[in-house]
Amino acid sequence: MELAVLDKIAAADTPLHRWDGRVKTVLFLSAIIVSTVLNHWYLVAGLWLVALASFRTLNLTWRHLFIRLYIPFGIAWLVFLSLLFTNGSHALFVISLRQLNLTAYREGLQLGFLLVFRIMAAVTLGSILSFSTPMIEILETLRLCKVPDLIIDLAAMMYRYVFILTETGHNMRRAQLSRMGDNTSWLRQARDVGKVAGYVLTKSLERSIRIYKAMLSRGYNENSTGADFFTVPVSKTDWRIGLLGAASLTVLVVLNLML
Amino acid sequence: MNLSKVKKIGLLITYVIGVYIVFPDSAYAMHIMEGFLPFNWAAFWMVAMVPFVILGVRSIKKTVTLYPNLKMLLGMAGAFAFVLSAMKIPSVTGSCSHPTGVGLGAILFGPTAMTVLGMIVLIFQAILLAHGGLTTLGANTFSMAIVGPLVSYAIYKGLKKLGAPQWLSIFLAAALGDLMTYVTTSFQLGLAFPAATGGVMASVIKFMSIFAFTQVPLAISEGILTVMVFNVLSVYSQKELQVLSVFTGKGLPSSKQGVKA
Amino acid sequence: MELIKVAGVSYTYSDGHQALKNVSLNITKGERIAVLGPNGAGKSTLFQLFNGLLQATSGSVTVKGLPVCKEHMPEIRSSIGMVFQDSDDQLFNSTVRQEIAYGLMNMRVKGTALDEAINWALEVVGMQDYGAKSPHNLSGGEKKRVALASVLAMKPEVLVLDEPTAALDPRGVSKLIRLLNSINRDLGITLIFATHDVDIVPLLADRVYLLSKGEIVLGGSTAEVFSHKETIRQIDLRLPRVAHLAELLARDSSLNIVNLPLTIGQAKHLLEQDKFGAVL
Amino acid sequence: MELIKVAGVSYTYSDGHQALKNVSLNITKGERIAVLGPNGAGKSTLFQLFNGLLQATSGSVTVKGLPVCKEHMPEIRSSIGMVFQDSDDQLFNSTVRQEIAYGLMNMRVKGTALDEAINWALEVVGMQDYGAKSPHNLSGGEKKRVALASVLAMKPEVLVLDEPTAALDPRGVSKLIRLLNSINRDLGITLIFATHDVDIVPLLADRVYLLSKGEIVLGGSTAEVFSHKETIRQIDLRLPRVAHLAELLARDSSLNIVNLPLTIGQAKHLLEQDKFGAVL
Repeated sequence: MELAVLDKIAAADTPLHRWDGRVKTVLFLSAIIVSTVLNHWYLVAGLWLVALASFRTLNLTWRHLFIRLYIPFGIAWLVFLSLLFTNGSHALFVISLRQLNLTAYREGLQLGFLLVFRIMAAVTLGSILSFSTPMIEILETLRLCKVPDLIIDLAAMMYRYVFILTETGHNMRRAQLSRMGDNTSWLRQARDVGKVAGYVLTKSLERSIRIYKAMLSRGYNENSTGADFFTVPVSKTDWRIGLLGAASLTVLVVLNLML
Repeated sequence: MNLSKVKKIGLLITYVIGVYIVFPDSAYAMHIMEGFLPFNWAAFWMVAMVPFVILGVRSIKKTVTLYPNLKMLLGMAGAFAFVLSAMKIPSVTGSCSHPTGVGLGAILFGPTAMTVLGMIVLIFQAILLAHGGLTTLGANTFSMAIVGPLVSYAIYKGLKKLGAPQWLSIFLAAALGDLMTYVTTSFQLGLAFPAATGGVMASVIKFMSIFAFTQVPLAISEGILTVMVFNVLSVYSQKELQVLSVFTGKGLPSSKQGVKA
Repeated sequence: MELIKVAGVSYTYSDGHQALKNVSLNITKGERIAVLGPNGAGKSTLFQLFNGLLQATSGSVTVKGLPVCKEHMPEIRSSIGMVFQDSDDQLFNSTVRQEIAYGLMNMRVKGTALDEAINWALEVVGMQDYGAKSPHNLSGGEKKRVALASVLAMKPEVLVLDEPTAALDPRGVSKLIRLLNSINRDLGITLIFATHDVDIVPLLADRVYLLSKGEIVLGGSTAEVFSHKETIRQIDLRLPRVAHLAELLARDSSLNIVNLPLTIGQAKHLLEQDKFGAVL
Repeated sequence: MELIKVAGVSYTYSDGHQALKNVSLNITKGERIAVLGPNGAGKSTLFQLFNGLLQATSGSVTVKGLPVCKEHMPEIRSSIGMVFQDSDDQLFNSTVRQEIAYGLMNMRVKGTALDEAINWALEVVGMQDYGAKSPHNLSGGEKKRVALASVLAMKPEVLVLDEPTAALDPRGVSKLIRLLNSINRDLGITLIFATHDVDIVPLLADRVYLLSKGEIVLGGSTAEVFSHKETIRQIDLRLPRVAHLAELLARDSSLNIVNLPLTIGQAKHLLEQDKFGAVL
């Protein structure tokens, strides 16, 4: 999916969008981790259903989610098949293809389901987070979670300029295509793309010098810090929803241990 | 022929065909996806990644205190790395694929700084594009931003010492660095999902043979691309390259001896 | 002969932004066409439809009678020369010669034919002595001319220029306008350009399409379009300064000038005929 | 009071290119100064000397009587607000609010004072509702205004603007001109801007320095500088279009207009006084 599209989606206005970015990010990241902790396929499937339900509140078409799920799903079902036919001792059924007999096992089926649902749940949760939260809020939340400032600063700066660089790269490639750049061997095309990459990098390095000058002219010094991103505290309602979510996740983990 | 062997071969073929049908964007698919690794393996690789990241952050911090403008330079270069990883390069097979930027980053910034940039790129890919994942961030960072760059860097330095031409050092560093990334990924997958018969190694070999189909052509494309990028840089960004060499010590490509454009 | 025909075209970007709404236009061989509109009106999007860099969401685009689709792409792309707004996006080779050779080589032109085409293109833009230079060390105006040459070398029938005068200084602008007019006149190449610089339009266009928020608001001869003063102001543009002055003069003397002079030349002409002088 | 004094300054880049040759100029509080010259004349280099982004190779630059050197840098940089040509170079923070806070935080402004300064700056440029937006979602004109706000928030005495109207469309240009003039008039902030767009100079400058190939060719009031028609043409610029028209009119009637009208307003005024009408 194009970055600009995602950027626009993340700036929409739904209850989930309005929910405080800090609580939302922490909760969704925890949920993704929980999905890999759960050992029972039906628990993970439940988590996925909840995720799908919250996706509905975003007022997006299923297509948006499908685009993100289809590559993971492709791998997931291959893994599913592989586990189904190789894992376990309780035969379920046998498929005969000429001399080849493929035996499906119950354990394999369960393990396969577990893995497929894990992947689906985790990718869906991650997608909802990125659909409902601007990247910068996620990054700034990570800063609050003690991820080193340097990493967040670099990441924020990267995100700020990714759009411009993409645009430049696209334009250059378009200029090549409009002079029939696709009417040649793959080797020359690979070189053409390499040149585009080279110029985009050159331009970005030059821009970095101009940005540094702009910073200096506004009094940059070694102690310079940026302003805090979050200026208002998390509202009580947002906290409560967050706690509710966290409690549900805990219940899932406890159930997983008990069953 | 042994029945289980036939079965395995059959599965392998299904796999390869499956991979080809489902993923034209093979490079993306080759990151380990969200939710794929069981919790303990995800955690293991996360923990394994941390010391390298700390090392990277420290080394960048040290350099940035001395040369404050380098922070902006790294930020822009990082943005470029992300854009690069979303670029389509034509490959031998006729399809398009995405470069990893492993070799380029390692030669430009050195393996330590590249760890940090690579990790951020992986976070972006996970959140923004749903490629790779946050739970598998440790494993992916380990293969793409630690092992890959280290191998690339070692090959680049080694070949230069042996007096190989500039373009060949860059080409091999990028191509082999790219391949090593996927060999590492195969090991990570093999460890997490040992085969029922034959254990970890059988599984590793299975994963590696899948990757061989898609990654060898991609590695060659990436090698060519990286050489082209350095050609452009060595002509137009001499100054910036000199500044960047702070990260890697001396020995940056400065002469115009790449493959002819 | 109808060179480019755009019929009822809409284009929506994948982020949902509708950049073009039901746009129709016809361009005949040899014309000089301006697509005039403020930033964000959809000018660049429209131009990318001409040679298939973008595919219309609905409606049809045909070039020389051929629908713009994959199978006709080589034919279409060699007939339509695109000059991008930022020359730096267009120039990616290490020398001016290589830059100009790029398109030709993709058309499988080789040997002496290649050399001749390159030399010819360099001559047309007056850059004969720059062949061995690196495009990146040239001035803005020179870069623009190299970009032009790199496209001209492919002997296109149409030149499509996006904001050709952006970032050029006054001398660069007037040199470029002269060059483009001579390319149109002497080589018979059709010109289509997008701009928000109203002052250059009368100097470089026979016909104008006014584009605002993705829609064609007006189309017609340059004089005709600029006579719709209110419409032009409504879409955040203005009249050429000379026309604005003439308008004020006319208003103050409460007389009506049917055709506002758009260029200094026209104003002078009017004065010589004493039509304008009489107004005062 | 002399705000900026440049005396006999030369600047040579490390590649040997001499960008400025023996340049001298004085800028007094409250003035509106244009530095007019073609591309490559040395305008951007000159501006970078004002706040020490570059150090003069020879000659001296003083700001409020302080020589531009390391120890006075904080004082000088907070007095001189630089607005860069490409807003994307200037807006490197993730949100508009953070962008405007950046300079203030470097000046150790905190808490409610910080909030107030940010809100004030946003209000001046009319972007109150944009605080939480990312710069990459803004249009060209909006970016320019945020860049202005980010500098204004630091309450500078001078605004130094490099090609402020570049890439803006007509409406963007006229909005910016109005904004800059009100900043000068209401807040008493001195304006210095570089441009090659002669048509905006009369609207935005009291005094003009003409720069060509690194040298100041002319300096004086806007009317005075534009009366040196030949010099202006020699350095590859031109007169504002209105002035050019008036010149042609005057020439044809072989009469002499002492002060050419530079703006449409002036032309109209002249006409009302019948001075210009008499010429015809």
